[in-house]
Amino acid sequence: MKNKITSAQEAISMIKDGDSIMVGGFLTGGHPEHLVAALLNENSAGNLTIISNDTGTQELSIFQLVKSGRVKRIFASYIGSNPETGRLLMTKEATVQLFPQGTLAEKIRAGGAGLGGFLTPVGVGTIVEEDKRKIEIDNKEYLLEMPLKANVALIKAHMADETGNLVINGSSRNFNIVMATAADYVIAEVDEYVKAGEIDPNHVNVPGIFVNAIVKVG
Amino acid sequence: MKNKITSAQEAISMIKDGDSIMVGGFLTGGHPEHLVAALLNENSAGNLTIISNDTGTQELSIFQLVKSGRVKRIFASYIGSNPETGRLLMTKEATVQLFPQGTLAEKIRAGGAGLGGFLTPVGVGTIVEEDKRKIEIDNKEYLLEMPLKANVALIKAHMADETGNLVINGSSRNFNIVMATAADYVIAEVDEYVKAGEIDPNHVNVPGIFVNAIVKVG
Amino acid sequence: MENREFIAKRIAKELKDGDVVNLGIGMPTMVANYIPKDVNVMLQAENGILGVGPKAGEGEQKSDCIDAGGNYVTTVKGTSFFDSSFSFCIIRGGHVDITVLGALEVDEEGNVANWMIPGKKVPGMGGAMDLVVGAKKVILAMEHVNKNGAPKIVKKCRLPLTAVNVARTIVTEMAVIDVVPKKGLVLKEIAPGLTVEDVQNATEAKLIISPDLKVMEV
Amino acid sequence: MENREFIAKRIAKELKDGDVVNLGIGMPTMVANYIPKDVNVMLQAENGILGVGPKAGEGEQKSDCIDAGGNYVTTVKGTSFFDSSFSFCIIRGGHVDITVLGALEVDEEGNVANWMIPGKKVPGMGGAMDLVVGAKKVILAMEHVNKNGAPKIVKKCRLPLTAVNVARTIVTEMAVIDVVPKKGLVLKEIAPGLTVEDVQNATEAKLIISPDLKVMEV
Repeated sequence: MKNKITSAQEAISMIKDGDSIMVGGFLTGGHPEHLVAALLNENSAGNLTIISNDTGTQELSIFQLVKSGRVKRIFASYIGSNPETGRLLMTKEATVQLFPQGTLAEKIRAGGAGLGGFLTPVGVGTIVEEDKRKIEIDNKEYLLEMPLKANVALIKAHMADETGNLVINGSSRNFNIVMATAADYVIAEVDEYVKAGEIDPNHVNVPGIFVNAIVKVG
Repeated sequence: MKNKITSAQEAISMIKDGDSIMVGGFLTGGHPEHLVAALLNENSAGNLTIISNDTGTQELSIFQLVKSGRVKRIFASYIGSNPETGRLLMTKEATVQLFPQGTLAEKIRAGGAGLGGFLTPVGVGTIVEEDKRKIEIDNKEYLLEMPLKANVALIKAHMADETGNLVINGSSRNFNIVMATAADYVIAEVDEYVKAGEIDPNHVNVPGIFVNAIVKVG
Repeated sequence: MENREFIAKRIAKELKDGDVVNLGIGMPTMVANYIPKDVNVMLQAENGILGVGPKAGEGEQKSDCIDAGGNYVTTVKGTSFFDSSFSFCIIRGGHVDITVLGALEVDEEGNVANWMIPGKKVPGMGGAMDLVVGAKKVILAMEHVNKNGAPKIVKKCRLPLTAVNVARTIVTEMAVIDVVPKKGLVLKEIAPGLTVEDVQNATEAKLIISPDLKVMEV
Repeated sequence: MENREFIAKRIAKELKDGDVVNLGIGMPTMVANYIPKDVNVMLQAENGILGVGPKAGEGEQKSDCIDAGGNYVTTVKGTSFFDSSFSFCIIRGGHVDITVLGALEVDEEGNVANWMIPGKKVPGMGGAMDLVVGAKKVILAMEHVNKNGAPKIVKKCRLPLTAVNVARTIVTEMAVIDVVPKKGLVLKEIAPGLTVEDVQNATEAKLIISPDLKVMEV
């Protein structure tokens, strides 16, 4: 069995110019701060796409990353807590595309689940429907939303075992689980690291097959 | 707080002629045998639609139910373990519609999740695509599959608390979780019943808001 | 009594025992403070909690237990946690009974605008679009006129919409107004000391006076 | 050595350390018995297990731990459980490296028929359609000819298809054949004691002989 544990610097080193990166978390909750800090400070890749519910808050490294000019495209839902993302949207220095939160979560799930898209009633009759295909079923309109995948996902969990199985507690699950399924390379920041078999199979939130690298912090 | 605990007979009494009923389980695993037995023996509703991965095995009450003539329509994926379902398909005494297993699970999830449908590559070029809309995206064909809902879901869990929160262990989760989200009235058969607060909020598989009635067995 | 407090108190009376309720950030969150002791509701936070309790005090704050506004919260007996994808199955799937949200504008058809003002910094829609489309009942908590004294209850929304034809009840410091599909805005209650004319003068849309017109009580 | 054992043994050599593998019911399940000790694979059961262990003996059988064939199984260190919806995210989403399935027919284009014979009792497709579409590599475990001696490797499938253009490797008691898209069937290995002519005579489709043709070793 391949040892997945590594340093943040080493794990992050595989991010290259032009990569798309999913960042888990909801505001500060379940946000992989150490991994984003490593991306900010130990990696110089540019032209990045960031996929994140909210692009974090001003106190987090992701604020500096968005500000650095290395991010050219952002997919998010709520950006009120990161004024830098709002600034990029206004100035068009980066492409910032906003989605209803449930649509964003579902797009990422669809990417990981091999679906070609899904129909949602959310966004019909609003600017969210711009450039999207509308499909009518039984006289009700739906938007066809496409799956979303990424090169890398940076996620946060409470605990990992040697096989990469993750446990994520409470409200920190948020986008971390779906993102783990939708990226080619998944790096998990964890507080605890245990031997294989120490996590009850009923309590695994992300099966280890989805996790490529584990970074223990704290 | 409304007391959800009741008897199988009482819970099942709300099933009426023409109802659609989801039955959780995968073969014998996670199958709500006591609830189906009550439906078979304590309720005479006919013209039923049964939605089940496999319509169980010959040892289960669902075999007798399918045989009783009360079931007019079946949605399933694998029916090799219930020869009576196979017989109904051959004789056309009932409408038996088969779906790829992942498609069936996803249709039920979509029903519970308020989606208008989803695109799957599974079934393209096979008889599964008959009468279905095909949508091409980036030169790849997908089938548009519709959501599936039901009047009642009969599901099996290991444990319930007073609020209806359910814990389902191991391979018994299968269709029980998605079905709990996709029916108007959900009846859960459980082995253990505990006070509110005794289940770790991290270990709840079905939030109590989805569960209308709890039947403790054994 | 301050307007916001008055509005929140009045809305609290709309909640029924057993309701699943999602409260938006700001004034809607205040509703939780006024729910009668004998009314048990399950508060949902779209970042993944069902059963949100009061704000966490010093020493009980946990990074794995924040609400959708990023505040540390406690849990109740019967709480469950889940990820964003499941959270929006709950929301979009119609499993939330009531959502309370603020609004910039609402019109005669129940169209709601609450997420962006062209030319101003855009915070993003977050979960608002999913909530207003998915919840069984949408209650708007809003001041009757804007900072400049202009009506926010209008004939036709001018701001970018959050959703079409979704608002059911509007509660302001002046009135309670129901949105009746294909009929219009029905004035149900007016605040103590106000006349129907006062309310109509502060409202751009034409109000239909309910035959049961009452005085608002909180 | 019996044909089925020979085929299962040969297929076991295709599995690499770290692979996620789903084995169909019947002959494919036998592959698990021959995986080399130094090759660690994670066996997936589509009813909701990742990390299926050997069959459960007397006294260790648990109703919450059955495989997709309904057999009581054990788990390994690092096992995780999940529901059907997530299980098929794994399968359809391309997270299974190899699936091994039986087939009634396979043709030059990699089309597979393995789930129904018109006029005979239909067991249903179960998870087979999702598996052959979703898995990164599809290996067919099949006897070279049917009970009547007729070839099962044909120019064009005549039976209802399971999926179009999905088979990548065919292992029979006579040969190992790769399906190369836009090229055809490439004979890579033949069983000891057989000639290329023997294999071609038992095959309806035209075989392209690999320049590296080898003798099958198990």
